[in-house]
Amino acid sequence: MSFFKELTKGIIKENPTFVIVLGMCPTLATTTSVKNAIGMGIAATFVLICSNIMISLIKNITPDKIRIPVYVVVIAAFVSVVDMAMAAYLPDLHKSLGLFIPLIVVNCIILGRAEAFANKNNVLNSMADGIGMGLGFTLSLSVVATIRELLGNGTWLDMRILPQSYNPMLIAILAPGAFFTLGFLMAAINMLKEKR
Amino acid sequence: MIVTTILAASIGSQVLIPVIILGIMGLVFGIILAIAAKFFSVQTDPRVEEITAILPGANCGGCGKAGCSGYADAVVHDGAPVNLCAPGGAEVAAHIARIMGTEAGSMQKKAAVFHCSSGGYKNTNWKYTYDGIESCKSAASIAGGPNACFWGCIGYNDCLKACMFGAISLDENGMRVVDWDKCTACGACVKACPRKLIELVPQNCAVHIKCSSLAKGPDAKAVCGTGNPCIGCGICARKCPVQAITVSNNLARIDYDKCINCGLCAKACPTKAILDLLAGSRKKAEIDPEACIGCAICVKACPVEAISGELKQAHSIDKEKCVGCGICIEKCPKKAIRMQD
Amino acid sequence: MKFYLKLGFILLAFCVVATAILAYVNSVTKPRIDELKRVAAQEAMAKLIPNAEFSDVVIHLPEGASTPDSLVYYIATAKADSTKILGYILSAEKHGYSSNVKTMAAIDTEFKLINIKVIEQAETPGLGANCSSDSFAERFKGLLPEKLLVDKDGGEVKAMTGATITTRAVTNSIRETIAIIRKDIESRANTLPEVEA
Amino acid sequence: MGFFGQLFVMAVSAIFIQNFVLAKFLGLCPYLGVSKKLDSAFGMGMAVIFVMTVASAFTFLIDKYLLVANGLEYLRTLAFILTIAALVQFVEMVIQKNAPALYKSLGVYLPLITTNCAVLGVAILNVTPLPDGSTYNFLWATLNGFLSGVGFTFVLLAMAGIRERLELVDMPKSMRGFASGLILAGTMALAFYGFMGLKI
Amino acid sequence: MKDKFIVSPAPHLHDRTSIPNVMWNVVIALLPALVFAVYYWGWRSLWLTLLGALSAVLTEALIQKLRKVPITISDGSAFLTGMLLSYNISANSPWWLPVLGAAFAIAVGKQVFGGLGNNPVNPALLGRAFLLASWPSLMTSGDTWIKTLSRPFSQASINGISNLDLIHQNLQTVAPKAYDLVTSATPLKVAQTLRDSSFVNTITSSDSLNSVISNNIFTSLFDLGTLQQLFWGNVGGCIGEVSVFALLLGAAYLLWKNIIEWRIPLFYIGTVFVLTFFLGGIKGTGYSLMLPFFHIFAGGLMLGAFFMATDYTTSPLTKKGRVIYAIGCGLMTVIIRLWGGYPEGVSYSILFMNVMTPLIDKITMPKAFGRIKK
Amino acid sequence: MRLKTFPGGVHPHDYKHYSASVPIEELPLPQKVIISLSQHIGSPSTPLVKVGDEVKAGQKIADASGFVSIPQHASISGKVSKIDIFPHPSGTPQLGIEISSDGSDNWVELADDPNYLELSPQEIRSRIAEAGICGMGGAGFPSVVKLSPPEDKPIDTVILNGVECEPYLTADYRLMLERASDVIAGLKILLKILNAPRGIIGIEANKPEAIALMQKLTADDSQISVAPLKLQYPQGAEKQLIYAITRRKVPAGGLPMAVGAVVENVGTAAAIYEAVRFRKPLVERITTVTGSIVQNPKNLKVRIGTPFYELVNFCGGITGDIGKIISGGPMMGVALPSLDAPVAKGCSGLVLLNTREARSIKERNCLRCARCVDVCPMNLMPSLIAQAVKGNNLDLAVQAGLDDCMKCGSCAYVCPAHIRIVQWIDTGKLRIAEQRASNK
Ligand SMILES: Cc1cc2nc3c(=O)[nH]c(=O)nc-3n(C[C@H](O)[C@@H](O)[C@H](O)COP(=O)(O)O)c2cc1C
Ligand SMILES: Cc1cc2nc3c(=O)[nH]c(=O)nc-3n(C[C@H](O)[C@H](O)[C@H](O)COP(=O)(O)O)c2cc1C
Ligand SMILES: Cc1cc2nc3c(=O)[nH]c(=O)nc-3n(C[C@H](O)[C@H](O)[C@H](O)COP(=O)(O)O)c2cc1C
Ligand SMILES: Cc1cc2nc3c(=O)[nH]c(=O)nc-3n(C[C@H](O)[C@H](O)[C@H](O)CO)c2cc1C
Ligand code: SF4
Ligand code: SF4
Ligand code: SF4
Ligand code: SF4
Ligand code: FES
Repeated sequence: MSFFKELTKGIIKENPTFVIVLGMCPTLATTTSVKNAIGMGIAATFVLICSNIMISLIKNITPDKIRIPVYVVVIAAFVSVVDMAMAAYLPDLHKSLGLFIPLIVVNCIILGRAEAFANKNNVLNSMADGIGMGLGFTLSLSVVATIRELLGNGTWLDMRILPQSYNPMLIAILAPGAFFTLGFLMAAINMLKEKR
Repeated sequence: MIVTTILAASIGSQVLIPVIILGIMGLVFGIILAIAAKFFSVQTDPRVEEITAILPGANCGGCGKAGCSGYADAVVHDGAPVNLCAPGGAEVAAHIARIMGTEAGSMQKKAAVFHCSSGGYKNTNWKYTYDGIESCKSAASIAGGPNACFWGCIGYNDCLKACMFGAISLDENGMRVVDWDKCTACGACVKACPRKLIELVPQNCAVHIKCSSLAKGPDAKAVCGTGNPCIGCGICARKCPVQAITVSNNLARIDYDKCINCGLCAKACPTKAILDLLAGSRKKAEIDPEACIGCAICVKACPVEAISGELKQAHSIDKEKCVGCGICIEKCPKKAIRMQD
Repeated sequence: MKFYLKLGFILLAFCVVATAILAYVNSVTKPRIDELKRVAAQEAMAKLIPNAEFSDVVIHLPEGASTPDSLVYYIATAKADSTKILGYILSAEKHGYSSNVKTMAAIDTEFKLINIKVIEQAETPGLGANCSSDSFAERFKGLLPEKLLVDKDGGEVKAMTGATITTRAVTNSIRETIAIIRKDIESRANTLPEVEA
Repeated sequence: MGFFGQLFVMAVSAIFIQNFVLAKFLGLCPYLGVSKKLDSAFGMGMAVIFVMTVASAFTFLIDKYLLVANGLEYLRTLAFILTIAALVQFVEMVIQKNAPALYKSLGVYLPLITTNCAVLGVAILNVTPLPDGSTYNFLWATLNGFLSGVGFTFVLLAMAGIRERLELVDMPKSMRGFASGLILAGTMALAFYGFMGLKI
Repeated sequence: MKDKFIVSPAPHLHDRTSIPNVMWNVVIALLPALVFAVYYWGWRSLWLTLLGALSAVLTEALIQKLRKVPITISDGSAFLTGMLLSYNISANSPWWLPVLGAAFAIAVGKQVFGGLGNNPVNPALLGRAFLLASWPSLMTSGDTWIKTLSRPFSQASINGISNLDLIHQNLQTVAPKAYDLVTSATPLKVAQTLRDSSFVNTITSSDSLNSVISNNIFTSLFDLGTLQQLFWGNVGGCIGEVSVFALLLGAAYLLWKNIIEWRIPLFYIGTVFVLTFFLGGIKGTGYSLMLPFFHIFAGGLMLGAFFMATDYTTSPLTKKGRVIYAIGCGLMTVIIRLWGGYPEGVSYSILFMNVMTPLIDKITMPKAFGRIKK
Repeated sequence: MRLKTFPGGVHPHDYKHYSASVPIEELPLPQKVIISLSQHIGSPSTPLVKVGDEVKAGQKIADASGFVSIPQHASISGKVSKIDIFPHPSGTPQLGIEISSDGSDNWVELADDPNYLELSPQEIRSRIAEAGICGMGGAGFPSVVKLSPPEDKPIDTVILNGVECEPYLTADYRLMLERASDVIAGLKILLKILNAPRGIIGIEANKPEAIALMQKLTADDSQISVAPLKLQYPQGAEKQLIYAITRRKVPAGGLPMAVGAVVENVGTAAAIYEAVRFRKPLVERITTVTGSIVQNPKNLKVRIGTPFYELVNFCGGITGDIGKIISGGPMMGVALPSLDAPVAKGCSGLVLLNTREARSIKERNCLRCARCVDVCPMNLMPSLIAQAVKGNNLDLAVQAGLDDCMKCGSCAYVCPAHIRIVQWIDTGKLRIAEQRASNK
């Protein structure tokens, strides 16, 4: 049942953030709050699914020499759609994600997936891959964001979790905190892997 | 279809101009890339990439080249042999051969064995208290090495550290052993061991001398510690039905080309210096009397004279004598012999 | 030749389709986005001075003195009575600690601050970034431009703990902008916006 | 402030204060991925500087004369990335043919650059209004691309230097690879905090 | 005769230095400053220092235990890190600040990379940067710094009141909320406030401040009285910045013991001195020797130059490299102090140069004796 | 005057007080001697005798086996009792010839040739070669090879190495005091065969009597002078000594003759004098037996091949537990597993350390304190070499100077982390040699 396998592998086994280590920029830049992280995750997932489907459809008619430009155009189109739609219907989120929406284009995951997967697989599997990878991406973004928002702001999804008296550790929502959080998460994953 | 609908729906500058602009950009870039592809095309040998792709990518250096891609390059451009990649084994060799259009050549799967059983550090007698860096190579280079046996394992695990496939571990005596399933015969351990205790042998060889000491018997015994030293008594050589063992300089050595894995030497060795991997699991040959035509080929072939029988009559095998080497099976023209537990 | 054109046209085709789709999406979303922007600006102003209508005034600044050569402020007139000037809304900006801090401020006809709203900043979260909060705006309410200095500089704006620089940027930018438009407003001497040339 | 004064300010800003990697979170994948060896970091850095400069110039022109002129700002993402992808591929082919030695050292990094946020990032930032409302002209946009590339290369090299050193020591197993790379990135980001709020 | 002798590689002789010896000596060298800090700011300085050191030591022990490697807390390096971290916070800080900072310094700054000798940047400074980024208001705001005027040295022995105090008091009359007698800004903070406020002056038409804050007073901050006060102590600042005198005492001990080398402190302080002289002049305060002296005495420069920039692990290996490194530290310090948004530049400068250290080592790799320079 | 020296280096406590003032004593004839066939750099000598042969003292019993090799001579008279692998002062057992003494000390015929300075250089060289002389300063390089530079490399300076910078050792010092004229005579022979205009005797400032004596004896010789040197280990190392005295830098990988210099140990010079004048082969040397646990530390004149335990016994045995036995000085000498090894031509001393002095301290992580970098006289980066070898990055190790290290041990001496830098370097040298061999 390869469809199902393609669907689930992105979540843990080939998690784009922790295992493949691509798409670092949005992972770190948009995880200051869980809300942003989920927004980013969904946007990226949408693009991933659409572009994976599209690319596996057109893979046979694109000559090798212009393969990358063509894929890039396809992906950029979907990204722009997301960008505009978000600006029109979710303006606040759009504002806080800022530059990183257009950057989904280059976001290595998507190109990585297009090159590595959709280019070689059929539509159904590509779609499954897109969904899986997107979910995996969203999930890891949320995990990182949860830690950062909790430590750096005392809240989760804007709900106050830690008591008011907690003096938030601001570094968690600053740039260095993003690196540290992800670094330690990765170390934890390595440790778990070693244990097995 | 969609295009036409959209176009039809709103033909106006709102759609037309952007479409034209981007269209032209696409056209221009497409043509430029196409021209560039023609004009700047470089003949690279695609085979290098193909070979790199099928190599295991461990970059272990076993082939003697700078990493896997280095080897791929060497195969294509310098005509390096296709069967140098030990980790990849015969499969990869065959694959490369197919790409290169040559024959894979024989690639007997090999693995590492240790010719020492002492266990090294703490399990042998030491001449002195060694106070230096814990590496066999370093320790061996001062004062002849710390262990009393000049030939034996020092035990700082240089071999174990060198093995990137995790094939080496310690047995209950503290001696290093190789997991043949994991061993890829890359030879890194062989290079690492300053005592030259490790040898790559074909994986179908089951009997090994577990000692490298050139000392005279009593001396070897005195220094060995928990191991089983070879004392050079020569009993094994005399027991060997195929003369695969020679003893020189107080040490027995097995010629793996001759050895038939019968294990007789191991049974005979007074110091248990010979390891028999098949001990206890060895099968015996049995002749199917129906199929046997009594050609006596097997009688001649059997190294231990376990087969007897009249010409043209079904032969029989003396189970006591049979060592399960399987030579008769190979030789029997009628495939009348089988192995039985 | 055919090879070149073929590649060119394939890429062209993709571009055309993609662009067409985008053009379509844009035509759908653009009005909404613009509308959102307008409403947001209106709302921001309405929050600062409720029940008012706004009309803009452009002041041209002397060349070379500063980078933007013009400045816009809004005159707020009462909804009920369009001849009654309720105050003015100005926007000011200055570099704070790590970003440009853009503030919208409402002043009454005496140039006293009615309220302010920081609308754009990327200061340190938890520090300078707190300038977007209402409690920060409180510190400005009712101040006269003369008092518009951070307490450490001798004024009456209480600096946020650990974020004097941000506070100073907001305070100073507002004071400076008021100083500029003050002349314009005074010259206009309570005439109504319609008269504006 | 004369030309050189402005240039200096821009350089300091791009390299230290608003560093692409450490302050703007752009180009992190190569920063983490190609920083294990100084040599390859250097190659990557040079390739990025080159592409960022050229891409800045091209995209600026395209934006100004094709997009903005026709009110098509919404096509930026599409047009820019198309330009960058085509450009990178073109450059790669040219170098491969005409400078095989250069290709050997830089070539492998070029394809990676298409997927580097920093390039598209700088192209987009070049055409977004600056805090004071003004925008770059062609010269400054190109210089900005170049200097941002230099800033990227600078931290990439520093990172590679540290990681080469750490190659030799025994780090805890679980920290090897990306985990320590990320911790290092955080450390460097903290070290660069001193430049924040710098007014020049 | 025993039958088993030791066989080891040459050399068989070793000089008396060892890691614990080096580290505890640095701890000793830091003690004078602690004495001064306790004298001026009370026992809390001591408690905070001990808390930091203790937290560092415990963190190190815990991590080493978890990693199943030998526990090496007795070598003093963790203690030293914790102590230096505490020296970098105010004596008025909450107790958990040094605890968290030291734990972070050891865990993230050191053990993550495998412990002693492997850390790429100075752990104590990383800990400080962590605290600064996490709780900036606790680490920078005016009320954190205490200063007790009731002690000798500060006034009696220096004949009257210094301009620094005068400025404090003047500022109090115009802005009573910002400054009071018990807590006071650090000298560098005052300088920064003055710097930024004087920009204000040129713009404001309402000149209520001009009488107080003028260039005149700006320069008069850097007078002999201020310098004396900085030298002996009792100015607002971190625990370890208390007195230049106390730090120099420790530094002399380290130099005498051959534990630190003169290059880094000399070139670091020298660079700051020279640059502040010239750049300070450019910035309109006129060329005066007072300004550079103010800058080398104020803030953490002495602490940084003698005790933190000299940290073996994070400074270059070669002599030439150390000179480059020290000059770099000086340059960065001056830039941050004169143009930065943050009054003190020492810790960030050292951190930044730590990051550069591998590159410096790379370019200053020596040519072997008898090898021709290429 | 500021004394001359070289950059880098360390100042270990010198411990010379144990034996510095003890005059040279002759060790009684040993029961047996073991003449090792590898007492020098180069190929081992080939034996000329077989078990059972009777030999006289001074008789040649093994011949040079090539250009870089030397003959060996019996140092006592007696019977060849064994040719086998024996313990060796280098630690690694080597092939040697055992001679059991007949107690008579029967010598081969020696000559006396007072006009030896008039001999042709060729003749002198062959006498040196015949006498089996190799460097006695430790390296054991066949002297005749050193003394036959090619035509295009004129030698203008001959330096006698009287530095003895190793702590504990006083053999060269006593030799210079007690046989000063032999040393100077040897130097004159060297000047003659190399046709060199000047000879300089380098002596460190901690041996003022030796300096004074040598200065007195050479005062009226225009060719020969004495260079007092600042105390600094490893001043005795050839390249450092040449630099200290002449400010010339021997190129990396090059030989002293590249800068027109030849360095010989003072003991070698004295041996050369005896060989040329009396045709006496090298069968005895001065060796210091010292250490805190030696009953009476002494400077002994011993026959080559005498087992070390004889020396120790003659010095009254030991007064405590031996921790370490060092053949040579404590900085570069080799620790031995037993006292069975014999004295070789290069053995300048035997140092016994007690268990406290020999206790081991665990190796820790490198602190990067740079002490090792600061003291390395070869201007290398020892810590980096050690780390690179450990991390298996031989290229980096070579960049950091692996090939140029002379293993003086200064770096390991100062390292507060007690890293066995020299052993790491040794290991690195082994590995790189293997790698280079397999790449060929
Ligand atoms: C990580 C960090 C972030 C900072 N963020 C801000 C900020 O957002 N706004 C600001 O005014 N100052 C900021 N600062 C500056 C410091 O808080 C301090 O140097 C400044 O002088 C404020 O001191 P105060 O207590 O007088 O306000 C920051 C400092 C650091 C170290
Ligand atoms: C292969 C080889 C050839 C040598 N040739 C000469 C030579 O021609 N002249 C010379 O003065 N020394 C020669 N030497 C000796 C060295 O310069 C040096 O004296 C020797 O390696 C020991 O020096 P050390 O005790 O300082 O380590 C040679 C050494 C070797 C290994
Ligand atoms: C670190 C080091 C220290 C040395 N110290 C001495 C010394 O103190 N005295 C000495 O004669 N040779 C010493 N040598 C050996 C000299 O380098 C050189 O080999 C010797 O002086 C040459 O003379 P020879 O061939 O007569 O022995 C030392 C070598 C090294 C590498
Ligand atoms: C002269 C000297 C200065 C030191 N300075 C520091 C320091 O500033 N910060 C610190 O955490 N450790 C310092 N240490 C201790 C030690 O080197 C530090 O913990 C290592 O960096 C950890 O690997 C110093 C040690 C010495 C000998
Ligand atoms: S055991 Fe030896 S030969 Fe086998 S894989 Fe390991 S290193 Fe290679
Ligand atoms: S490398 Fe050789 S000596 Fe060392 S542990 Fe392995 S087998 Fe023993
Ligand atoms: S590296 Fe070699 S030459 Fe340098 S001090 Fe160490 S042992 Fe001596
Ligand atoms: S002396 Fe030791 S601790 Fe110091 S740098 Fe050298 S190897 Fe490292
Ligand atoms: S996501 Fe930015 S470079 Fe990969």
